[in-house]
Amino acid sequence: MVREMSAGPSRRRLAGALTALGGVTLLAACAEDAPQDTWQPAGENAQRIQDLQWWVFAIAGAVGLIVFATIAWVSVRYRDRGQPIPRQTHGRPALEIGLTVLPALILVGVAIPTIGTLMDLSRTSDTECVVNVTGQQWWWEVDYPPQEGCGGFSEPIVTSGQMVIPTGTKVLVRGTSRDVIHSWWIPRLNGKRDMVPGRVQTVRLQADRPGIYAGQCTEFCGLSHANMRMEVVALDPADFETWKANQLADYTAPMEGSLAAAGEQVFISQCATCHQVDGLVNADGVPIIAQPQERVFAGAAPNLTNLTTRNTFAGATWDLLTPTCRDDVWNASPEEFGAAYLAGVSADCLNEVDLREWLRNAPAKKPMYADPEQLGPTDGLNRGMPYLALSEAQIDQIIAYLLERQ
Amino acid sequence: MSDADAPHGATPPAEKTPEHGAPDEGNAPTPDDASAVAEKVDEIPMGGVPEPGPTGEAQRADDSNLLTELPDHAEHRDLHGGHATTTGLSNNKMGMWLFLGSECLLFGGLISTYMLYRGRQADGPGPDQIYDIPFTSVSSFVLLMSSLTMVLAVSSATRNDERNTKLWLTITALLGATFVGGQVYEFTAFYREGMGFTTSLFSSSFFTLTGFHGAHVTIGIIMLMALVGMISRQRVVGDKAEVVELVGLYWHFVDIVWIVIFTLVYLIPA
Amino acid sequence: MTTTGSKLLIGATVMAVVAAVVYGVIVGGALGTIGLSSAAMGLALLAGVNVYTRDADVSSMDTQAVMAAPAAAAAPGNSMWPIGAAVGGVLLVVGFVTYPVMVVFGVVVLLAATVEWTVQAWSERASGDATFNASLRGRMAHPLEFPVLGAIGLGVVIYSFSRIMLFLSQAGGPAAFATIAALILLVGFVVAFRPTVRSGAVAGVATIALVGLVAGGVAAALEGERELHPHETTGDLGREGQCDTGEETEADENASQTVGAKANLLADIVLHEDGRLEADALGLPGGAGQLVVARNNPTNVRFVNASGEERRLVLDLGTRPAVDENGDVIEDEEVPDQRCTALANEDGNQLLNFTVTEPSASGGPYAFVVPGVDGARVEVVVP
Amino acid sequence: MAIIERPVPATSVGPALPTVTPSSSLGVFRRPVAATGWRSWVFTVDHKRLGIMYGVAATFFFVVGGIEALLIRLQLAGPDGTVLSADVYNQMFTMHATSMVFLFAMPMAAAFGNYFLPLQVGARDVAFPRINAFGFWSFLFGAMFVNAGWFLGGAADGGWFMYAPNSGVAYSPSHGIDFWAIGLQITGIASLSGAINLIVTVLNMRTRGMSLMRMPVFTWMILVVQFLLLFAIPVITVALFLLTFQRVFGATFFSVEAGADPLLWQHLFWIFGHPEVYILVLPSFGIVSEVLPVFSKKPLFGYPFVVFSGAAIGFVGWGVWAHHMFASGIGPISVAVFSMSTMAIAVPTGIKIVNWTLTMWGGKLRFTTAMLFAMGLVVEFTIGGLSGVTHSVAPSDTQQTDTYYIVAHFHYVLFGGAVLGFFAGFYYWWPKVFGKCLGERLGKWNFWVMIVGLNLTFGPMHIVGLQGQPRRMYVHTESRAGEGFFNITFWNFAASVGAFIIAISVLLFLINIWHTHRTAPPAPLDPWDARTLEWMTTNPPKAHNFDSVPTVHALDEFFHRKYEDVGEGDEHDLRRVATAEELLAEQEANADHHIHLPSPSYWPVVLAFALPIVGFGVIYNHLIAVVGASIVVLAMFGWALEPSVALDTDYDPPAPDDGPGTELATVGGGRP
Repeated sequence: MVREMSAGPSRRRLAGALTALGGVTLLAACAEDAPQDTWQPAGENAQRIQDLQWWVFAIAGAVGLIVFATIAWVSVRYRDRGQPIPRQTHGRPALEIGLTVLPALILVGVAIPTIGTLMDLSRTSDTECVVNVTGQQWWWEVDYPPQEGCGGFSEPIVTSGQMVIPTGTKVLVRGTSRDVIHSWWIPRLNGKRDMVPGRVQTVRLQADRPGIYAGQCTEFCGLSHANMRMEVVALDPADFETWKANQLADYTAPMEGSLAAAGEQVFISQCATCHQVDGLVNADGVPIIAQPQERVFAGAAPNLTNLTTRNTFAGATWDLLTPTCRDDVWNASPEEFGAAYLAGVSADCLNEVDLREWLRNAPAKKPMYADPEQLGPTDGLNRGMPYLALSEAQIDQIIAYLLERQ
Repeated sequence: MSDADAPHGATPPAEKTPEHGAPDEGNAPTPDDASAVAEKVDEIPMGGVPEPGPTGEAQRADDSNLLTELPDHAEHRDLHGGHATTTGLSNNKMGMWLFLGSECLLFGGLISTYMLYRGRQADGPGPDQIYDIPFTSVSSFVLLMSSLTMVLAVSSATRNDERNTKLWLTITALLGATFVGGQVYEFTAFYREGMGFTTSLFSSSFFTLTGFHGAHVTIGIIMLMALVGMISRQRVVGDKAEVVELVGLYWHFVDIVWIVIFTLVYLIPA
Repeated sequence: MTTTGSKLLIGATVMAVVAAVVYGVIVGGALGTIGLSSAAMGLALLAGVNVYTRDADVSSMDTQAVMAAPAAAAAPGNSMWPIGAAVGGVLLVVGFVTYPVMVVFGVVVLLAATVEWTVQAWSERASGDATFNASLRGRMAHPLEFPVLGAIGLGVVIYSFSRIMLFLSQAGGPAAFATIAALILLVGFVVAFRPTVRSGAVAGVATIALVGLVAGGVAAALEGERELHPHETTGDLGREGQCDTGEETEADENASQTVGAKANLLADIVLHEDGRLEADALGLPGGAGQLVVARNNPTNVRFVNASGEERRLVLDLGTRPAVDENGDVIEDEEVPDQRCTALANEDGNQLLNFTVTEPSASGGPYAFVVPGVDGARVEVVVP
Repeated sequence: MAIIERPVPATSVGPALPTVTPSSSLGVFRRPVAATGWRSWVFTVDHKRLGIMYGVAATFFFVVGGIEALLIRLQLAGPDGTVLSADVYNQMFTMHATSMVFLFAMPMAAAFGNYFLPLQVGARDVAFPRINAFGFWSFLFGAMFVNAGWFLGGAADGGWFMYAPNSGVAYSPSHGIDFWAIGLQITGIASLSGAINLIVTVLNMRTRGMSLMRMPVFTWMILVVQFLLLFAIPVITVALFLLTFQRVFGATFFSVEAGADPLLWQHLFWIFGHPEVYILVLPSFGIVSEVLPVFSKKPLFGYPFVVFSGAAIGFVGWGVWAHHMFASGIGPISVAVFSMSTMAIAVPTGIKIVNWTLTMWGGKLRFTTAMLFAMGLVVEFTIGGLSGVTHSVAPSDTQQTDTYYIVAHFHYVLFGGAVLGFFAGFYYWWPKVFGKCLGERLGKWNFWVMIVGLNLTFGPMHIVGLQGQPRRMYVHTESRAGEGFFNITFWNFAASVGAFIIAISVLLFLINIWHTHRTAPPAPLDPWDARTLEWMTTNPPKAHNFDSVPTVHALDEFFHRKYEDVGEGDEHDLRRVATAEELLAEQEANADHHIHLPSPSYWPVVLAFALPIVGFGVIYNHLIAVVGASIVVLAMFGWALEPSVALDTDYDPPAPDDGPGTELATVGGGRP
């Protein structure tokens, strides 16, 4: 029985070591294009983290290999081959202390650069542009406060899902939350920061090249935690100015008698109570101010003024662009990415399927608290978009109207 | 709902360790019982752990002379007729000390919650508007006095003077009841002055902290009254003086916690 | 061996459980399920007591033995529980007519009387020997009676104590409290150091004191408490729109001057010596004339008063429709919508927690102002 | 309230009366004395029976937690999974974590601790036997209460750490979180009473000669764990009370509208949370430190170092809690401080790994299943420990926290650490507890399948985590999966397959148990040639453990009594001088005569049963809570009035030593 077992452990050691090897070292190889890959920095902050972390992984892998090799060797060398009972040694303090001090020194070596990087990543004095981010149950609101940075903002711009920033500028994201704790994380630009209600948290963000950088809420926040995504779109400063001008352009009502005009009326009757469209006026010319706090527990709903300049909707989880148009934008080379993104959502590029499904029955597509019985504790207020029971015709009209929100 | 203290909250079951040896408490400790000897075993020098080098054999040699004169473990007793323990402290007392240790953490948590939320009274009355310092300092003094009478009770219990033990236990329970009565009055007065449990963060953390302490004092009063009942009906199991001492430990703990709470909550200006 | 009585009760329990499950599953609705399950629990208790006491009744089972057993011979002693049950019943009924609290009291007395009565009836006939019966009853009932009686006694003492204290004036309270405590201590020492005092005397003094305390409590309760008026708070100032008063109001006297909420602040609103009011928010260093606040988002702001005198920070949110006492809106009557902090003395600071629902474009300009310092103004922008 | 069926003095008049045997209900309150049958289990206070019951209950909840894990992995096997809806998925992962941490790992440590601690320190039972029984029953009822959420409107759905404000009533309207909070209060009472019990047992009831530095390492690790429990449980009790007051009585502790700070919950929870994870893993360290020396035929290398590093882990464990909150914005200075302290705690863990390896160095390794599991722990735990070091570096933790990388880390540390340690303990001590050795062949299969399953499930989670997949996502989609070798969907599928392989290995273990009990021969007295005191008893040990408690002269006393070193100078020759049977016979020869063990009692069960009633009342209807509270008071008084060891006069039937008597004394008549 002794003979048969002795072969076992060496195989055991190899299996354990191989998997560990696979797990730790192969990770260092870069992946093609997982959008949220934490090993592909595209900004100065993420680069600093990457510079610090890759060799910590390397050391860990090395130490792991040493330990596994020793155990494998010991289990082969000292297996029971009938030798006499070994000497009952109780330990060698000198060896012990040595093998304690060694890891301690390695850790001190790791600790010093950690503190340096940590302090740099939390500096806010060199901010060139401020963007406010507010998380609520299951989508991100982005607003640009009036400031001199990023080319200067005279009045605030409110958008959701995609945050557009100029490349090369040190952006400071000031984030909070309206209901539960969320977490703002764009892996390729910087580490994550929890957005805690009642607190203001700051995250440094900087993108070197134009492109879309994907991220996702990473602090458990209830039903649709998985469908609460965000993207940061980096544009050259010139493209950024055109984007900004377009956002601040005032409202152009749809042509009389067109499908979009009918859509506008449906929008006013069904959607305007929650969704704000700047410049929308009702029948007697009074500008409509959305009152989301009457229908939504968190007290806010996405601002749809320039919906179709963004290419995602419903918490940046579904695309407004058809898959082909989407790939054109996502895989565009940094040079012509700006133009591809600013083209927005054209009629033929519109992804009718998801948008129509969403307008038909939003809670079915994205789990939200919408059925009336369960709304007792929030005294009747929804958490997320309710079921609106729109007819197909109304949906066509609304889509036509939204297409004009360029 | 009584808070999370283990049944130790009630009269700690006068558990006698099931150590070997006759359980009847009756028999007096044998004269030659040298509990000191039990300690000597522990003082075996650190050499108990054989240094590298000397084989098991050599090490055992120098121990054997120590062990020969140790009486057989079976009739080992400590002084109060309880069972000999390795540290000399009786099991119940060590159990109570450990329980009080964990209670410190409980009150530590509650006090830190209060200190965090003391400034946030939103629309409700603030701490300085609502506290009646003279009254609370008198009630704190009463609780302090109850600790004094508790000490008298424990000393008369060790002297086996049953009459005075019962007397002082009752007096301690009465003073405790006065203190709790004062707290109930204070809570009602605050409620009338517009500070309910859910008025503000300050009020809910204040009521939680002082409410928990009040509950612990009430449990202490019940323990005292039960102890008086059990002594008068000779139903105390195990060593009477030790049970009184345990209740005394609990009572002094509750009193000291109140001193800390009183200074932090009432005296330090918000 | 179970008697018919127990069969009835056990059957009723099973029925109630089944009904609770069926009702719960099919009909749903919390009230019904809880009602039925409470009924099931009550019946189970009764069945248990009955199985335990009724079936132990020697006479009910073993008729042949009963004839000879001395236990059967003992005549049931007199008992006060029938009267107790009657009083409970009366209280219950009267309570329906007068105060509902009487009903609860009646139910409690009724319950206690029935339990005690059952125990007494059973213990009298448990065995032939009276003393053994008494010790049996003691063993069985005391662990429940002593704590309940102790709790009631403690409750009465504490309740009457607090009523007396409420009745006395603000100053009288501590004095009475101290005298009572001193008295208790005095009695303790006297009895301790005079061993000859007969226990009868001590018992007498104790009962007199107790009766006096309870009587005082009842009298104070009937008399009613001294008038305790709720304090005026900064919330009231805001609601009535009188935040603009510069001088001290009742809400300001010795308000706390430190803020524990350093961690979750949107910004510090600093009033400088020269009357400038500035907001410096996290991440936007350097005083700014305006502050951006997210809509519908509860925010904390700290007012730092670095000026010479005592100042109060007021958040002016334009106007809102007036509301009368029972909460319905009075048309076309506008009241200033304000939130304000307590008065902050020199370099004291105050916390202000607020939520803005309307965007600043529509709800009118919002601003932080300081009454008495007209130049001080920080505009609040709500997107 | 033990009703004493005392024979009544013969005062009856008239002829000798026929014996009247009133119904047993009269005696239903008599103190239980049965030594067999279900009563002997329900009312037992014997630390061995309670240890077995803890083990069985913990294994049951291990299977329950395992099934919940399988459902989670089914949902995540492919992109856009439809096995579980979002709500049910949230409940599933919350209850998976709660069952595994609170209802499997802690009670399993209690099972090993309760059973072997008294045996290892040479005591006849724990210090407070009835509190020990109360501990087990309140754990069991608390565990049932936590899981009652499933049947009464949905289980808790806020994650096992239940961050505020998501745990508030507005965001989780079902009663699930109330059941979770109050259930954990009850199991908390169980852990606290267990902690006090075992600390007093270790410190106060060691046999003569057993100084602290001669105690087995398992006893040391359990002692450190109990101190961690003693000071961690009250902190989470405060947190759970604040949460319950907020949800049931409308307090505003965590609601931001009233100006509250949600991070208060995180601080309170993690001050308990981090000592908790050392509570989970240190018992397994103790088991491995017992198993490795026995199968290496060598004493543990550097015993004092292993002991002090265990204590150091316990002590420093209190200073690292905020490394769970690096991303929640507690300010750069505190993040730096906690990053340093987290790195500091890696050093004592390193010492343990080094000492285990050096114990095996130069040994005579016999690869029984227990040894394989122990070596498995050393390897898998090292992987988990090293991945832990990588995110003790705060900046890289902001990239890794709340992703599957962290899930991989703590599964390697908990499954690779605690669970493998428990299995090593099963195979090592099975002959001691049940008298039969578990099958070695099936054991090997069990081990290898588990190692493959473990690595196949949690290995890929490292990759998936670094590809940016957050935790607790009920679905992952193609659009964020990426192509190439590291795409998320492929590795999620691999992890799901691995999960089922682990399930198969657990199944093999259960089959091994069943097979052993049906066919295996009784085990020899000392199957592994062991070294510590618990092996100096019969298999399974007698009710009073030791006939005469041995006096301890050195560390690994049992080994020193079996082997003499006859070599001179520095060459050594260990000669066998005594066999285990001889040592046992010697013990039985001079047995203590008058051993009175603590008697079984009702009150622990009654008191433990009252706690969920109070809990139920707090949630649904406060009247039921009052009923529950009165039962609690009743049980406490009954307990206090009952002596721990039933006096001789207590026994109507002859004392248990003379064989159980069931016949009742007649009522009103002399004793027949």
